[in-house]
Amino acid sequence: ATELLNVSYDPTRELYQDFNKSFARHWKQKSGQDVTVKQSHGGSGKQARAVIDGLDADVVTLALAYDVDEIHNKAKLIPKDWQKRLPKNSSPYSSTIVFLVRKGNPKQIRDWNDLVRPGISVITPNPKTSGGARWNYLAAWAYALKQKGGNEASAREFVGKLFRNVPVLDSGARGATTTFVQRGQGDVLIAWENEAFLAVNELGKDRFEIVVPSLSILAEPPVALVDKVVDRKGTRVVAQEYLKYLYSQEGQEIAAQNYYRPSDRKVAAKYAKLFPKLRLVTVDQTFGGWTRAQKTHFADGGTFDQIYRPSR
Amino acid sequence: MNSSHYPGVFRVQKAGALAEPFPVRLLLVGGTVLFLTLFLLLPLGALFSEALSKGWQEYRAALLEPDALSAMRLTLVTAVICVPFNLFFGIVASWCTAKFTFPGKSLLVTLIDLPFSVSPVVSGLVYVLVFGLQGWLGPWLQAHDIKIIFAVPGIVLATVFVTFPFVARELIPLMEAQGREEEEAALTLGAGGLQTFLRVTLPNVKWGLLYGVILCNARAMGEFGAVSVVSGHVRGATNTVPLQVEILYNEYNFVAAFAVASVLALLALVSLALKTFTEWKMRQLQKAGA
Amino acid sequence: MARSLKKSHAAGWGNLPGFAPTMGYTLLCLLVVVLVPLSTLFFKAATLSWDEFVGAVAAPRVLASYRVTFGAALLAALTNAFFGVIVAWTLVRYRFPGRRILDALVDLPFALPTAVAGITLAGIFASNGLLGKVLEPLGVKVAFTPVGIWLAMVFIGLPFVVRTVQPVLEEFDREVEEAAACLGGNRWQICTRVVFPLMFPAVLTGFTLAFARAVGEYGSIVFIAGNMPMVSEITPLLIITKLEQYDYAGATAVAVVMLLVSFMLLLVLNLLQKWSRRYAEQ
Amino acid sequence: MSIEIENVSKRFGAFAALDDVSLSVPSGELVALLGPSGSGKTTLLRIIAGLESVDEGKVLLNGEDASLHDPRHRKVGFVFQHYALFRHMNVFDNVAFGLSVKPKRTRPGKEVIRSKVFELLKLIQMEHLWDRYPSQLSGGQRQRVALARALAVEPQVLLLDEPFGALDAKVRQELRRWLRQLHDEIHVTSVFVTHDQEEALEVADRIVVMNRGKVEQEGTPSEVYDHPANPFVFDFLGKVNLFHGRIDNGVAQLGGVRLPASGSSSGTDGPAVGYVRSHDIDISRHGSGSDAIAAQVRGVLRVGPLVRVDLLHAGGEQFEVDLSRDAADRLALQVGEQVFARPRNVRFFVNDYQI
Amino acid sequence: MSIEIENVSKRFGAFAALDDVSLSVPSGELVALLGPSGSGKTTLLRIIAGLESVDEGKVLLNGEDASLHDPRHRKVGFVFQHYALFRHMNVFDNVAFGLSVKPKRTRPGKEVIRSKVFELLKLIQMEHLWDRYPSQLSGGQRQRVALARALAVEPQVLLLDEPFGALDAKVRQELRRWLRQLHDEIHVTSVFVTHDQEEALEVADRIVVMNRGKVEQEGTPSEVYDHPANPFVFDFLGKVNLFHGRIDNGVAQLGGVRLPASGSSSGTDGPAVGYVRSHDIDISRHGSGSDAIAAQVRGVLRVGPLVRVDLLHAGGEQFEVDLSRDAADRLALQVGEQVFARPRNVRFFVNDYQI
Ligand SMILES: Nc1ncnc2c1ncn2[C@@H]1O[C@H](COP(=O)(O)OP(=O)(O)OP(=O)(O)O)[C@@H](O)[C@H]1O
Ligand SMILES: Nc1ncnc2c1ncn2[C@@H]1O[C@H](COP(=O)(O)OP(=O)(O)OP(=O)(O)O)[C@@H](O)[C@H]1O
Ligand SMILES: [Mg+2]
Ligand SMILES: [Mg+2]
Ligand SMILES: O=S(=O)([O-])[O-]
Repeated sequence: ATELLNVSYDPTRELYQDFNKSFARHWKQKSGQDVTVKQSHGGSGKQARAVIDGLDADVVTLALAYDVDEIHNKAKLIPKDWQKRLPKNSSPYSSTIVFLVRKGNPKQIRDWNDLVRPGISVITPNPKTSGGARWNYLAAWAYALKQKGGNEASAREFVGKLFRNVPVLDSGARGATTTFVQRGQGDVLIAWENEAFLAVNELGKDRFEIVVPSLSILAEPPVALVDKVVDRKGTRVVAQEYLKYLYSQEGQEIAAQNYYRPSDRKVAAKYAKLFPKLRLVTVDQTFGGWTRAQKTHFADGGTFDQIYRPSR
Repeated sequence: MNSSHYPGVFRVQKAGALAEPFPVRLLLVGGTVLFLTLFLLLPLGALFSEALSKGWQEYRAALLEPDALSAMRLTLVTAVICVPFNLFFGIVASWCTAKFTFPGKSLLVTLIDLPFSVSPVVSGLVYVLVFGLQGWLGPWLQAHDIKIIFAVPGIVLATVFVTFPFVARELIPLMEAQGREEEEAALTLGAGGLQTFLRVTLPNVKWGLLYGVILCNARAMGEFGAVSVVSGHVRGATNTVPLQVEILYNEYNFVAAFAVASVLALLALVSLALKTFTEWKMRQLQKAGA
Repeated sequence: MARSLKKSHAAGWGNLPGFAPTMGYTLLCLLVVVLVPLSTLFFKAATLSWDEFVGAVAAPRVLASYRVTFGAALLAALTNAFFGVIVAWTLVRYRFPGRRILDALVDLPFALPTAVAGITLAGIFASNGLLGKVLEPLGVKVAFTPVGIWLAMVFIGLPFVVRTVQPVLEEFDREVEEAAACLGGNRWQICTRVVFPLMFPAVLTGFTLAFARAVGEYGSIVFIAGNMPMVSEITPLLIITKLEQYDYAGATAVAVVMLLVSFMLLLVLNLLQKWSRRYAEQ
Repeated sequence: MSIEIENVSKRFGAFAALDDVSLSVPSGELVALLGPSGSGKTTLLRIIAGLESVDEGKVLLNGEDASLHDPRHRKVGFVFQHYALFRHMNVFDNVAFGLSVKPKRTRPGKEVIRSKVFELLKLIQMEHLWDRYPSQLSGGQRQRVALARALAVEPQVLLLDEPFGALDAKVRQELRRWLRQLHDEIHVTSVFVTHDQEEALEVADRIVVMNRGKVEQEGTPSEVYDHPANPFVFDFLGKVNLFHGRIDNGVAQLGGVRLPASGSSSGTDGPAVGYVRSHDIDISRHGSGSDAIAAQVRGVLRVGPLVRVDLLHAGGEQFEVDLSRDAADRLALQVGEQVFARPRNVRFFVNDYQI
Repeated sequence: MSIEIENVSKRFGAFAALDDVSLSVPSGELVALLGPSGSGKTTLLRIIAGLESVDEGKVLLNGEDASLHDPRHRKVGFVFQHYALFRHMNVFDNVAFGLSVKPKRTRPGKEVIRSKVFELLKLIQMEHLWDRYPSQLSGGQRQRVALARALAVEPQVLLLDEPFGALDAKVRQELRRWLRQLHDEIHVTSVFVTHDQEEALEVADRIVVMNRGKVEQEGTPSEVYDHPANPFVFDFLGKVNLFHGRIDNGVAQLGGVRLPASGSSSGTDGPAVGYVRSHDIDISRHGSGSDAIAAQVRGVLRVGPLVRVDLLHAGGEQFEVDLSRDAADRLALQVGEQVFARPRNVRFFVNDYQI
């Protein structure tokens, strides 16, 4: 039987568990072959690095395009134009960033500006290691920019203030959720929308609720075929089909059921009730693409590091 | 002044005139018990209570889950390769360092100790640097379709590195303390090198050896940092038990996480019991002698 | 006299067989398992220019992490030295119910996977945990603060001091204490002027080991540290962070610095050790 | 200070290390505790020092019950068998220890301590070695430091546990004499333990012979040597020959020789054993079978000042005679020749344990 | 098997443990290596056994260069000072070890080993203790097991390093005699190390006196005792008194006494020291100042078979005389009285080191 390895980031565990089963069935029907898909999860950056260092991923399904770009840059396992090869910029599903608060919203958190109030304790992972956290960071930045009179300087101050309210920086999205949910740290968790849904459903509807801010960012986790690997392993066909299947009706439904916003119109309409409507900005529009965003904000010495530079 | 003036509890080990005053003893014993309870018993208790918080059934199910089983298998394989290797190395190294003198001896011992002071993260990293696709041997290995990193060999290597000094550390001082006279006696009686080692040296250090093996094994099974760097985290394939614990934990599957962790803790406890037993046995033997 | 004689004969080349092959094998293993892999660190770090290197290892955040890591490790090793001596003393000198169990448990941190330890400790000391619940209202915050780092380091380092001091105490010649008592020393004087000085080299060894282990520790700490830059971020985590930003050279540079610093510290402590045993020299 | 031991018993578990021991050491005497290994000598010494408690009985120091004081206040100097020097202190600090731990009120000043220590180092002839560590000293030197350390606090009793046990024969002889001289100078009540009878005979004012936790005999060296109370003491204090025979009406029949059983108390007739020291036998070439034992020379060995003659008497028993070199030279014995041995000072013991 | 040591030197670092030592041990002899601690005795023994290599010189066993064989093929039995018994084996297994590690071809069968071991255990009188572990034995018993273990492989040379060093005086004397008898029975070439001159004198056929890595003298016991080659040997082999004086024209002037300097070789005139053993001095109450040394009795001490008299001669020098009990009883010396001491056998050494 064929074996695929899907190297993914942390919050997609449940999604791909369901999806892989469905795909195996699909592939059996289509080609009569058995396929098993192995999963590897971890922080998005860590996973990309593993692929760069030789982890034999047939496909990568990561948190940001930047990480896939790095696979091209560092190891040339993927062509430069990888994002053009699949529809929707290679993002079969999207998500956004929302807040998770404790039941009854005791701190009355409604929007981003509530997070910078003194005394509010915010949980978010470390943007340097977590893909999700970078979305969080950029969403907050975009919010500040879009405020009246908002500019780079005010955004920087806003985000700085926000991060001064953060008492714990976990290295991944999952760690942050655990810290908030399990350890009882913080008043609000900034999280992937799907993470927030999952936390509420898995860990108690009676304990948490989701707060949707007025503005957030459109998070488009990309997927890509790792050409060098599939060619070596001779799995190109099935791997391509795997990715393609993500865009199919079934694939989109599974994504929606796991609280990812489907890109397919019809499926999206079907699950419209599930996903709240809010104003979404994109990385490309607001930040000039991932590469630039990465460089200005998250590289060593970038704005994020400056936030933590000792004032003394 | 005489310890027998006090109740049987808090007796001084050897009756004699030199005991601390009773309150001091009480304070020390109390401090020890409190400290160890806080740092050792409490975590242990928390671990097991979490593991069993949803009942026995869940606990069993968590352990029999295929990914958990595969993790246990991988951990066992790792230990089974790593412990004998380090055992053999430890024996060989302690023979040449403890029974002979030569210039640079302390440097050699320091180098053997070195992995001990290296951060596990760094020990994982060095193997990435050697065997990774971007590293020294990576391209060549890939060209020959040899998988080391993100596969079992890499995990074993990192574990070997991390547990490298354990047996040797335990044996060297022991063998040094025992001197060479018995070996020399065996030699003058006509025994060859291997015979001398097997029949004279080894029986004399067997308990220390066992202790070293137990510690080496525990660390090999429990190593997290180094293995995490070289594992690749492929479910059911390259996850060891500690990594599996982390994964389960990250899946909000706390009961399962602690259940799997409790296997390691149980293993540790069994090792410790074994060790205590051997020590007791040894003392018994000595007592029979004295 | 007997003892010193035995020692002097343990020294010397002598004619026991098997030196060359065992030495050869030892060196080979050392080379393959330890030296070659570690050397890659230096080669990789050498790809940086000096300025880049300094930039990588002396950035404020990195410097802060050294402070946190080495500071907490120092504190933890000191804590372990203090309590380790008390624990070893109690376990060796006194008999009380449960002593054997406690004695056996001392090795637990050696045996328990560090990640498990970290998760468990974080669970206990988080504000909703068993002890956190008690401590938090008292204003003591452990989990997700540098105190948590210290705590995890104390946990993993605990056996070192106990296990190095214990045998020394067990073999401690009671006659020396008795001699001091006959000379009129009281218990306190005997302990401070006779027993502790003689225990000191072993304590130092235990301290050194606990320190070295704590400095490198990663698995148990990340779960409880809070990982705040400048405050509770440890150096091994920074290495991982750099790695995940595909900054191999930067990561190895920091690793090299760490390696060198802990090596230097070990060296200094070893010298100190030698000095503390100066009286045993012939 | 005098020492009085009254009916002291000490058990370790079921084992009686001391069994109803009584003993008195007058002030200023040098007493040897002599006995085989395990006879309880160390235990007794430790009890006097207060390092071990008694199960029964009492220890009086200067007439006062010692159990009222713990070791630090007994004014007892203890010299341990293996010295128990403080390894981490140099010679000076070792000797000064006792003075420097005195309570503030009574502690002498730095200068006083210094001069006092050097006075003691002079006494043990080691002033020049004051800054050496114990590991840098020879066994004999360590021993002397241990002594000086004990003397520094001016103990009223000095206890020494096999002070020369671990030393070379030659060094031992020197230190032994040195100890005697020292005692003659400072006259502190001293008890020392040994299992070497020569050491006890040479050094002590009185000897206490112990065996299996009991005192077998106590007396001056010549009392215990010349008038041993029982076969154990006889045997333990020097080389001895045994002759098996019978006593009838106060006359002993030993290997064909008839001797008055003067040593034996009453007329306990029956089988008896005659004990004779090897130097209490004369050898001559002439004699009659009735007052001398006919024997054959099996070997002649010169051992320093003495000549040892191995003899085999007709009954098949072997015995040894020590002659002075003079006497031996005069006789010029040849191996194999027939001689007559005449025991002097035979002591008879019936049933191996009664006079 | 004979042993030939030819100009052997051995250094440890810069320190010469053996310095050009030559020695020959004829087959079947029992030789004692006697010397103070650190004189190189153990080193020499270990070199013979092949446990230590030589820096210079040669060891010949039965005329063959021994360096051709490593220790296991030298047929040398070694008895270590601290026994070096195998702690984890019982007495039987210890003794059987040498037989059981023989190569398959020459290894005797189980039964043969058994009977052989028990034969040896009988020899050392320990058959009943065959299943004890070393830690359950007394020092003397361990020593004997070590001996039996070495004998089991039928060595052609037996080397014993201070075989009785760690034992009680009494036990030591017994084992010493036992060793001599054993040697007389089995006659294997043996070398044993000791620092106790009495032991050497009593047991050995020949004595080799060592000092600082050199052989000072070699000879039969009476040769080295009665004709010591130099002051060191004189002093090391027994108690000795020193008299400082001068030699002029072959006549020595010692404390007012004039003696023919017979011992001194040539007429080396000048200051000289006369060495006299303490039993080589006669005491009488009458004499003239010219043939006897006038002295005062300072002490009389009975030590077992001897009586030690401390004398102070007019020049202020103290000296000791050992008398036999007989002689002492006849004299009945009182402390403080004036007597005359007449040395016999004075040896003169000029400059402390030349005859
Ligand atoms: N602390 C103890 N616990 C148990 N038994 C002991 C203890 N101390 C001494 N004994 C036993 O008491 C007996 C007498 O011991 P002690 O040390 O007094 O003998 P000793 O005459 O000094 O012997 P040695 O000449 O060997 O030193 C021995 O059998 C010894 O085993
Ligand atoms: N392996 C060694 N390394 C360095 N020096 C040594 C070694 N072995 C012996 N020596 C030194 O060589 C000298 C002679 O030692 P050796 O053991 O032969 O003396 P010994 O005559 O047996 O003394 P003892 O009577 O104390 O046993 C000593 O000064 C000793 O310190
Ligand atoms: Mg004793
Ligand atoms: Mg020696
Ligand atoms: O899995 S994350 O990269 O979003 O932390």
